[in-house]
Amino acid sequence: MRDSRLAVEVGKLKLEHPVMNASGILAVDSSGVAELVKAGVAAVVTKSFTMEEREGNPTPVIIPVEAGYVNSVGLANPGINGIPEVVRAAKAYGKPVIVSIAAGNPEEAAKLAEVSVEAGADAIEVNLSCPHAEGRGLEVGYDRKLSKMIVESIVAVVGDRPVWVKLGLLDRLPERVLEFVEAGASAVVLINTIRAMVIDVETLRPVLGGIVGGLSGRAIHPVAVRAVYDVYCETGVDIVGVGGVYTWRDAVELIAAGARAVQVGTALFDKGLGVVHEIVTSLREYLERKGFSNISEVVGIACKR
Amino acid sequence: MRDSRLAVEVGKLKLEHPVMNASGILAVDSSGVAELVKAGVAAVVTKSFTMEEREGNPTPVIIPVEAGYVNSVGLANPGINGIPEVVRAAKAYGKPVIVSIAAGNPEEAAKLAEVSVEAGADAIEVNLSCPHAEGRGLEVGYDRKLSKMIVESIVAVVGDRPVWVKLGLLDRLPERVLEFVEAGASAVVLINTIRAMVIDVETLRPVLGGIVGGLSGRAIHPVAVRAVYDVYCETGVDIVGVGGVYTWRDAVELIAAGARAVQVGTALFDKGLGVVHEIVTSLREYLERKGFSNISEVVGIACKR
Amino acid sequence: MGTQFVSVRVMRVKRYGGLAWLRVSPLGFTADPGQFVMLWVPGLEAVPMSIAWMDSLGAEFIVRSVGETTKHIHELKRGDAIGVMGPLGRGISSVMNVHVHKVLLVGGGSGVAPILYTAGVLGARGYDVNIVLGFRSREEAGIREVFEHHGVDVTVVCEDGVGGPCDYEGLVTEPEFVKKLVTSADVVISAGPLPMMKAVYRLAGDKLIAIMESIVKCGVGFCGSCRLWPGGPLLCRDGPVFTASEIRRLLE
Amino acid sequence: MGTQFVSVRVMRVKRYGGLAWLRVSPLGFTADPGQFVMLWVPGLEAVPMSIAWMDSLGAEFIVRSVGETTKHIHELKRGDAIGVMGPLGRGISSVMNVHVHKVLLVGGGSGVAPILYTAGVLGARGYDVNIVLGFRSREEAGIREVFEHHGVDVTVVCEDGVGGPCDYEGLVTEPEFVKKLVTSADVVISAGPLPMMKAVYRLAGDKLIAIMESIVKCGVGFCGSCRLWPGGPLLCRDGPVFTASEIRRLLE
Ligand SMILES: Cc1cc2nc3c(=O)[nH]c(=O)nc-3n(C[C@H](O)[C@H](O)[C@H](O)COP(=O)(O)OP(=O)(O)OC[C@H]3O[C@@H](n4cnc5c(N)ncnc54)[C@H](O)[C@@H]3O)c2cc1C
Ligand SMILES: Cc1cc2nc3c(=O)[nH]c(=O)nc-3n(C[C@H](O)[C@H](O)[C@H](O)COP(=O)(O)OP(=O)(O)OC[C@H]3O[C@@H](n4cnc5c(N)ncnc54)[C@H](O)[C@@H]3O)c2cc1C
Ligand SMILES: Cc1cc2nc3c(=O)[nH]c(=O)nc-3n(C[C@H](O)[C@H](O)[C@H](O)COP(=O)(O)O)c2cc1C
Ligand SMILES: Cc1cc2nc3c(=O)[nH]c(=O)nc-3n(C[C@H](O)[C@H](O)[C@H](O)COP(=O)(O)O)c2cc1C
Ligand code: FES
Ligand code: FES
Repeated sequence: MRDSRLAVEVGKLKLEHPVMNASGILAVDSSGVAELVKAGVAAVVTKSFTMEEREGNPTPVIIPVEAGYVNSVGLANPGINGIPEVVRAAKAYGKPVIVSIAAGNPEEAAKLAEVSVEAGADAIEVNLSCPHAEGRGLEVGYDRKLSKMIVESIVAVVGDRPVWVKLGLLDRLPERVLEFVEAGASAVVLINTIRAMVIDVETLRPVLGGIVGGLSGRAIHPVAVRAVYDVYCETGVDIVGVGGVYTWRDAVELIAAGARAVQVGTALFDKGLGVVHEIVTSLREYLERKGFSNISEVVGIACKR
Repeated sequence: MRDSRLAVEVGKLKLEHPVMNASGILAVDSSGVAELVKAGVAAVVTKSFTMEEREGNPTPVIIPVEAGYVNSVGLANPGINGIPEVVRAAKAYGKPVIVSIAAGNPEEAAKLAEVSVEAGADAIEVNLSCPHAEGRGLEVGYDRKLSKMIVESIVAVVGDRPVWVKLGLLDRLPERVLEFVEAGASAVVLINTIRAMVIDVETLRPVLGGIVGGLSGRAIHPVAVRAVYDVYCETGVDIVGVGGVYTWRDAVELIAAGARAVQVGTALFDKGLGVVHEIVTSLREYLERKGFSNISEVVGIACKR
Repeated sequence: MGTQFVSVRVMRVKRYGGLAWLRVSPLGFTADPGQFVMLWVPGLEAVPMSIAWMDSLGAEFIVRSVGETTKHIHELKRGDAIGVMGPLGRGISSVMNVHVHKVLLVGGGSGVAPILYTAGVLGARGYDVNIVLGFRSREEAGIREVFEHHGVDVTVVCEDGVGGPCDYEGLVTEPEFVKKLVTSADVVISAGPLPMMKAVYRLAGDKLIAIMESIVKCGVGFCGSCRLWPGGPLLCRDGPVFTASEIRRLLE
Repeated sequence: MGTQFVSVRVMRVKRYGGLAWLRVSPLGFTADPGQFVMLWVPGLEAVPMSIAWMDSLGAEFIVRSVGETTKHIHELKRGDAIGVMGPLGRGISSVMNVHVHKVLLVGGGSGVAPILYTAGVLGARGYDVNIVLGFRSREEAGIREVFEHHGVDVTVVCEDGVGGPCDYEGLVTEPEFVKKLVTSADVVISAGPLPMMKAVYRLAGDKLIAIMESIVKCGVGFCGSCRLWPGGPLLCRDGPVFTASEIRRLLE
C-alpha cells in the first residue's frame, strides 16, 4: 500500500497513509488489533482504556437508526492492565499504535498515559467526549479547567510522544481547541459520537441498556466536516477527522475541510473491514486523477474557496 | 380534529393538539401561513424575523444528505415590517401564532417582540441557535450573559405572553435551560439544526452559498430525543420537541422524552404538508389504543423507566 | 431515492447564439419530463434548469445566457465539474391521463429544453407526438441539431425569417399548420416565455399543459420564493408542470 | 435493508418444559436461516435468539429459560411489546453450494430453533431434507408440535425414553438410522450444545455445517465479546453458521 502521495504527518506522527480505525471498534484485544492491521489501517487506535476494568452497560449496547447507530457501550474495557497486550499486538506488526484513554482526573490520566508509553504507545489519544460514560467523557470536556489539566498531566509524562485530544461538539470549538494546544496537544481528533437516544414507543422506555448513547455513522458526517472546517480554518491545528467515513469521498471531504488523517468507525462493522482498503486505494486514484503529488496539498483547501 | 385526548398546554399556551410547524418552513408570508393552517397545525410558528430585511445566502441554500438536509438560508426574511402580515394571516384563521425572532442584542430583541405582540402574537419564540446567521444565532446562544439578557428584554415587553427559547446543542444544556427559565422563559424549544456542511470533492469547495449550514431531518432525530430527555428529566420545564419528526412514532418518542408539543420542519417539505394530518390522526389512534386519556400522561414518561 | 446532490463532469458544450447545449456525465437518478434540477456552478450560484435529455450515459441541458451564472455555464469546458441537485418538482406524468394519444409540444427559446426530453420520453412510450419550436433568431434555432441528434423531428419557426434551421417565419403560434395541430391534439404541452404561453393558451384552451418558470431559490418548497402569485401554487413543489386551469390567472 | 430495530407484539406463547415457543407480529425484514436477532425484553436486557420461523404474518422463536431475561420471555403474554434488532450474522445460504441436494438437519435443545426455519426454507427450495431432533426430556420434546404445525416432519430422540413425542431413546447421534442418514447426506447442518455438535462432527466430518453460540453483546461485530477463541472468528459477524473447517479446533 505504500505510495508517497498518501504519506502524511499528523500530530507529530508519521503515517504511511491517512486512514486509521476510530477508537472503540475491535481494538480492545490482540485479536481485534490483528484484524485491523490485516485490514490495512495506517495506525491502530485502541479502545478507550480506563483505570478500572469496566463491564460496560447492559444490552442492547447499540441500536440501528436512520443512517447510523446509537451506541452505549459505556466504555467497556479491561482497564489499565489491558493496555500492554493491545499495544504489543500492534507493535508486533510494526504498526504505530495510538492508545486512547479516558479519565476523570489528571492523576488517572497520567497513570494511563504512563503505562501506555511504557508499553510502547506511539501516541496518546485522550477521549474527552464519550457521551455515555459518567464522569469520564463529555462532562470532562465541558469543564474547561479540568480538561486542560488532564491534557497537561498527560503531556508531562509522555516525553516527546504526541498527545491528541478527542472532542465532540462543544460550544466555541475552535477556542477550546486552542486551549488544548496550549496545554501541549499536538492534534485534535474530531468528532466523537453525538449524544443521542432511542425510546420505544410501545413500552415508552429508553431502549439502550445505558439509556443514553452516542450517534455515529453517515448521519453525523456533515457535522464532522464542519467541525473540522471550523477548527482548521480558524486555527490551522493538526486534525484527525472522524465521523461517518464510509467512502473515499467522505475522507476527501474531511481532508479538504482540514483533516490531515481520518478515522473510520461505524463503517468498519457496518460495511466490513474491507472498507479500509477500498478507501485507501480510491484515495490514491483520486490524488493521481487530480494531479496532487501529496495528500497534504488537499488539507484545508476548502477554507480558501 | 378536536379531541380532548390531544389538547395540550405548553409554555402557557393552550393548543388543540401538540403538532406545529417548525420555524423556517413556509410561514414567511401570508400564503405560506394559509398552507400551514390548511395542513392542520395547532399553531403557526413564523420564520425567524430580524430587524432588517435579509436577502439570505446565495444558492444553493439547501443540500440533501444522508437522511436529512443541510440548509443555509441565512435567516432570509422580510425584516420587522413583515411581522404584521404573517401574524394577521394566522389570526384570520383563528390560529395561535408564535412569532420567531432572532436578534444580536437585547434592544433589537425587545423591539421585535414588541412589534410581534402589537400585531397579535400569542407567543414569542426567540431563536438563539441558528447555525448560519453570523451574530444572530448560535454565537448568541454560546454567550450566557448576552443570551440571558436577550430573553429578559423580551419578557419585559411582552406582558403575560409566553416567551419560548429555541436552542441547539449547548454544553450543559439542562443548566443553560434553567438560566433561561430564570430569565422568564416559559418553555424551551429543542432542537435547532446542528451546524454542518457539505464539500464537493471534485472542486473541493463548500457547496452551500452560505458555506456552513445546519443539519435537519431524520438524521438528527435521536439527538433531539436525548436533548429533550436530558432537559426534561433534570429540570421538568415545558419543552417543545423538534428534530426529524416524520411520523407519529417520532412525535411519541419526543413526548415520552419530555416534550409537551412537537414541531415538524423538514418533513413538511420532504414528505409534504399532509404529514401534519397524518401525525395528528395517528397520535389520536395511539392514545386510544394505549388507553391514555390525555397526551400529557405520556410527557416525560421515559424518565421514570 | 428522493432528491440527491451529485457532482458530474461536463462532457460537451456547444453554443447556438444565446443558447448553449450542455452534456454531462450521468446524474445517477431518473426524472420525469418537466422536472428540473438546481445546477450548481462552483464558485457561483445554483440555478434551476430543466432536464433537456437523460439517458444511461448522461444528461443534457439547454441554457440561455442571461446573467452571471448562466453566462459561466456557456464558458464551461469538457472535464469541468458541476453540481446537480434533483430531481425537483412535478413532471408531466402526473397530469397525463389515459385518454391522451396525440400530443403537440410547443417550445420557445430556452423553453425548448423540457420539450426535448418530453418528446423523447413520450415518443418512446408510443404517443403520437408533433413538435413545433419557436426562436428569436436563426442562430438560436441551430439548436434544432440537438433534437435531430436524438432522432426527434421538429418544425422550427423563427422571428427573423426562413432558411437554415428555420422552416417558417413569425411567432410560433402564427403558422396555420400550428393552429391545425393544436385542434387535432389531445393535449398541448408548452414551455417558453409567458407571452408565448398565453398565445398557445388562446389556441389550445384547457388542452394546455404549461411548463412554467419563476424565481426558484430552495427548489424543495419551504422558502416561498417561487410562488406564482399570492395564495397561488409553489412552482418548485406544485409545478413546474401545470394544467391550464391551475394557472388560468397567469394565462388570461 | 441493513439491520433494523423494530417493536413487535407477542401473539402466542406456549411452554414445553424448559423451552417456550413464541410467535410475534411481523418483523418487517427477511432473514436467511441461521441468522439471529437481539431480542429486547423491555426493562431487562437484549439476548441473541435464532430465528425459528418467519412468514409474512409473523416470526417465531424457541427459547430455553436459562437466566433472568429468558425466564422473563417465558412469562410474556399475548399483546406484550418486545424489541427485535436484526437480521444479524451470516446465514446458511452463504455456505451452501450447488452440489448439495440431500440435507440432514440435527438439532438439540434450544438448537432446534434455527433447524426449524432451515427446514422450512430448504424444503420450500426443493432440497431433500431429513430432520432429527434430540431433547433431554419428553416434556421439551413436546415442541415437536411446532414443527408439525409448520408441516415439517421430524424424528425425535429423547434422553429419558420413548413415548409421546419421542421416537427413540438416547443421544441424538446414537440411533443407527441417524448414522445412515449422515452417510447419505451431502451436508449435515447442526445446532445445539457443543458436546452434541462434536458427536455430529465425529459422524459427519467436513460435511458438517454448525450453527454456533457464544456470548453476544453488540451483535454487529465491534465489541469482540463473541470471538470463538483468541485470533478466531467473531460469531456475530463471521457466523453463527460455520463450516467444520472454520471451527475445527472447537469440534476436535
Ligand atoms: C423550473 C425552471 C426551469 C428552468 N429551465 C431553464 C432551462 O432549461 N434553460 C434555461 O436557459 N433557463 C431555464 N430557467 C431559467 C434559469 O433558471 C434562469 O435563467 C437563471 O436562473 C438565471 O441565472 P443567472 O445567474 O445567469 O442570471 P441572474 O443574474 O440571476 O438573472 C438574470 C435574469 O434571470 C431571471 N432569474 C434569475 N434567477 C432566476 C431563477 N432562479 N429562476 C428563474 N429566473 C431567474 C432574473 O429575473 C433576471 O431577469 C428555468 C427556470 C426555472 C424556474
Ligand atoms: C447467535 C445465538 C443464537 C441463539 N439462539 C437461541 C435460541 O434460538 N434459543 C435459545 O433458547 N437460546 C439461544 N441462544 C442462547 C441465548 O442467547 C442465551 O440463553 C441467553 O442470552 C441467556 O440470557 P439470560 O439473561 O436469560 O441468561 P443469563 O442470566 O444472562 O445467563 C444464563 C446462561 O446463559 C449464558 N449466556 C448468557 N448470555 C449469553 C449470550 N448473550 N449468548 C450466549 N449465551 C449466553 C451464560 O453463560 C449463562 O450460562 C442463542 C445464542 C446465540 C449467541
Ligand atoms: C460502537 C462504538 C464504540 C465507540 N467507542 C469509543 C471509545 O471507546 N472511545 C472513543 O474515543 N470513541 C469511541 N467511539 C466513537 C468513534 O471513535 C467515532 O468517534 C464515532 O463513532 C464517529 O465516527 P464513525 O461515524 O465513523 O463511527 C465509539 C463509536 C462506536 C460506534
Ligand atoms: C429550511 C429550514 C429553515 C429553517 N429556518 C429556521 C428559522 O428561521 N428559525 C429557526 O428557529 N429555525 C429554523 N430552522 C430549524 C427548524 O425550525 C428545526 O429546528 C430543525 O430543522 C429541526 O427540525 P426538523 O428536523 O423537523 O427539520 C430551519 C430549518 C430548515 C430545514
Ligand atoms: S423555491 Fe423555495 S419554495 Fe419554491
Ligand atoms: S457480539 Fe460484539 S463482536 Fe460479536
